[in-house]
Amino acid sequence: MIIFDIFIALLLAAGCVFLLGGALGILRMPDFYTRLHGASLLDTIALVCLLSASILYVLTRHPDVNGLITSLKIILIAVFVFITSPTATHAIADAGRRAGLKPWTRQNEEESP
Amino acid sequence: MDAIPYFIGKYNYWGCIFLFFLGMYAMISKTNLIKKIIGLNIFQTSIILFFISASFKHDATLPILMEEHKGAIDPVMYLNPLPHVLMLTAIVVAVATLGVALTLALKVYRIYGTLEEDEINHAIQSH
Amino acid sequence: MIPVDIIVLTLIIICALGALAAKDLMVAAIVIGAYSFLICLLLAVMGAVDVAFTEATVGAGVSTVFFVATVFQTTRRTKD
Amino acid sequence: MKKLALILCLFAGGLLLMNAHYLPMWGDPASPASTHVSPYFIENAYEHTKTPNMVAVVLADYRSYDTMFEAAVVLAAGFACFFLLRSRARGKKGGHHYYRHIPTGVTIKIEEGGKLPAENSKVFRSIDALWTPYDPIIQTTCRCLIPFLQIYSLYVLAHGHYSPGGGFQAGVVLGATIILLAISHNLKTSLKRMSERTAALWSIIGVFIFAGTGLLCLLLGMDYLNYEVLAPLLLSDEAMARSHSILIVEVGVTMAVMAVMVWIYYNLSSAGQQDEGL
Repeated sequence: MIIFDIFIALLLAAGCVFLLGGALGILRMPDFYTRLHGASLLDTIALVCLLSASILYVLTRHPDVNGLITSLKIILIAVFVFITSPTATHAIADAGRRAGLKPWTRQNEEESP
Repeated sequence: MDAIPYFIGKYNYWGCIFLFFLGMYAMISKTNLIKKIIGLNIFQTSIILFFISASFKHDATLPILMEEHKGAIDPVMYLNPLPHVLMLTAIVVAVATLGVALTLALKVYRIYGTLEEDEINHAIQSH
Repeated sequence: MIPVDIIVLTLIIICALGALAAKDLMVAAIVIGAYSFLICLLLAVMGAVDVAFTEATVGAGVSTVFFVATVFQTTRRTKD
Repeated sequence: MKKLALILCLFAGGLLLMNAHYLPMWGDPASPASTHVSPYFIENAYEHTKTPNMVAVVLADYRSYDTMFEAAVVLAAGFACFFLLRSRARGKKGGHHYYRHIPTGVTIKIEEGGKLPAENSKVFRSIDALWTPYDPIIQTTCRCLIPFLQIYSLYVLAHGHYSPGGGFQAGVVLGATIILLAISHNLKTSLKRMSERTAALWSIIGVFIFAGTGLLCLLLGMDYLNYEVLAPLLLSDEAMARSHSILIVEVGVTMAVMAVMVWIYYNLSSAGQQDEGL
């Protein structure tokens, strides 16, 4: 049982690290597209880590039918996030391109600091 | 009177009072109509927070009856359900009033072409 | 439990100040959506799950859409 | 004005803060709010209605007058938006129309007096404005998600006796699905699925279900909204009759809230014209 607990703690820590990376990416990246890229990808992988940690927690604490149903619900959450999160990212990036934002390059930066 | 538990024990009320007067100040002083409506929204949510804070009890669980408690129910075991109900209806009324307020702002914009209060006053007086 | 409360309450106050200080009405509408989500989190921490559910659907979902629709129909400009 | 407002708010806030120490400690089980009425509700809710979720019981049974007039307030807000904004005038500037050729995604503009494609054409589709994005990804995703969301909202409604949820939440989620359809496609698609007339009728029928349940109790010789007397009609004993009546009443609330949310969105997003949306 203690092995599972250590594994859950490791997954939670990995999720937190990924979330922190996403937040840092939003703050430090140079333009709109790279910020969106970092935030969306790292948020998805952090969510996978956190949800698998909670599935493990539920299955180790309640190894019966109720625990199985609860973990199925958590898997369903992950499925819907996998469908909707790339769509939202696509919509935001498309809106940015439509609004006329230019992607960042080194030449752009030298022209307009 | 010891100060530390006094501050720790009531910090929720301080937050509610701060949000209350923040919303009130925004409603009085901002000139943009949408900003006034945002102030109204903050005002409403602060009152919701205040009521829910009043319903909280330490060491109590959600107001959904558990299977093992169906014989004898101890009221200390459960949160107070009455403020939850009042605030649940208050939130839905809040979104209805928000719809009407935004409708009025839209109507004002259609007639005067601006959302700023001083420009609307100017347009009315120069008419 | 108490530190989570204090952190969320601080974030709520920061979001409220940010929504009132924004120079663009669209920004203010989005920040008020984030504010509603944080209020929902605080309500869930305090055990009012029904109210938190209502706040998540109404405050963060529908009322943000209403704000964005109105700002789209009028103007994004604001003086304060 | 700003200084005056600041001084006023600081003064009133200071008064409130000075008196805040009369408030009970946060989370005190012996505070006045949780010692007078609520123990009665907590102790008797399950016995009276056989429903574990006390919030649903207090919402739809003990304080049902509150909820009924609240649904009426929501209906009144829908009517207010309708009467303030709705106008028959067409908002089209210059009278030209935009169409999209579906196989290629090309947008064409047809001037006043030009030949328009057939109304039910499979190749050309009328769109709102020039900037309407041609986005199959978002449209397909939303079309796949909307049925799940609607089933979830019905689950929230039906399972409200045992878990958090109930009429208001289900109604708002159900309305949000139609709003999502209007955002991802356009307002015309959404109006085809649920027209304005349907929205108005549903909201009125929802409030009528709630008030009609109370009126039925009154006609059968009991107090208004006292569900015990409905037991022979619902083929159950008194406690189960209250439980079933809570579900009936919440169905009415769901219909009213859902229709009013959609109705207000229609009027707000198109500024009352209902020809082109967000």
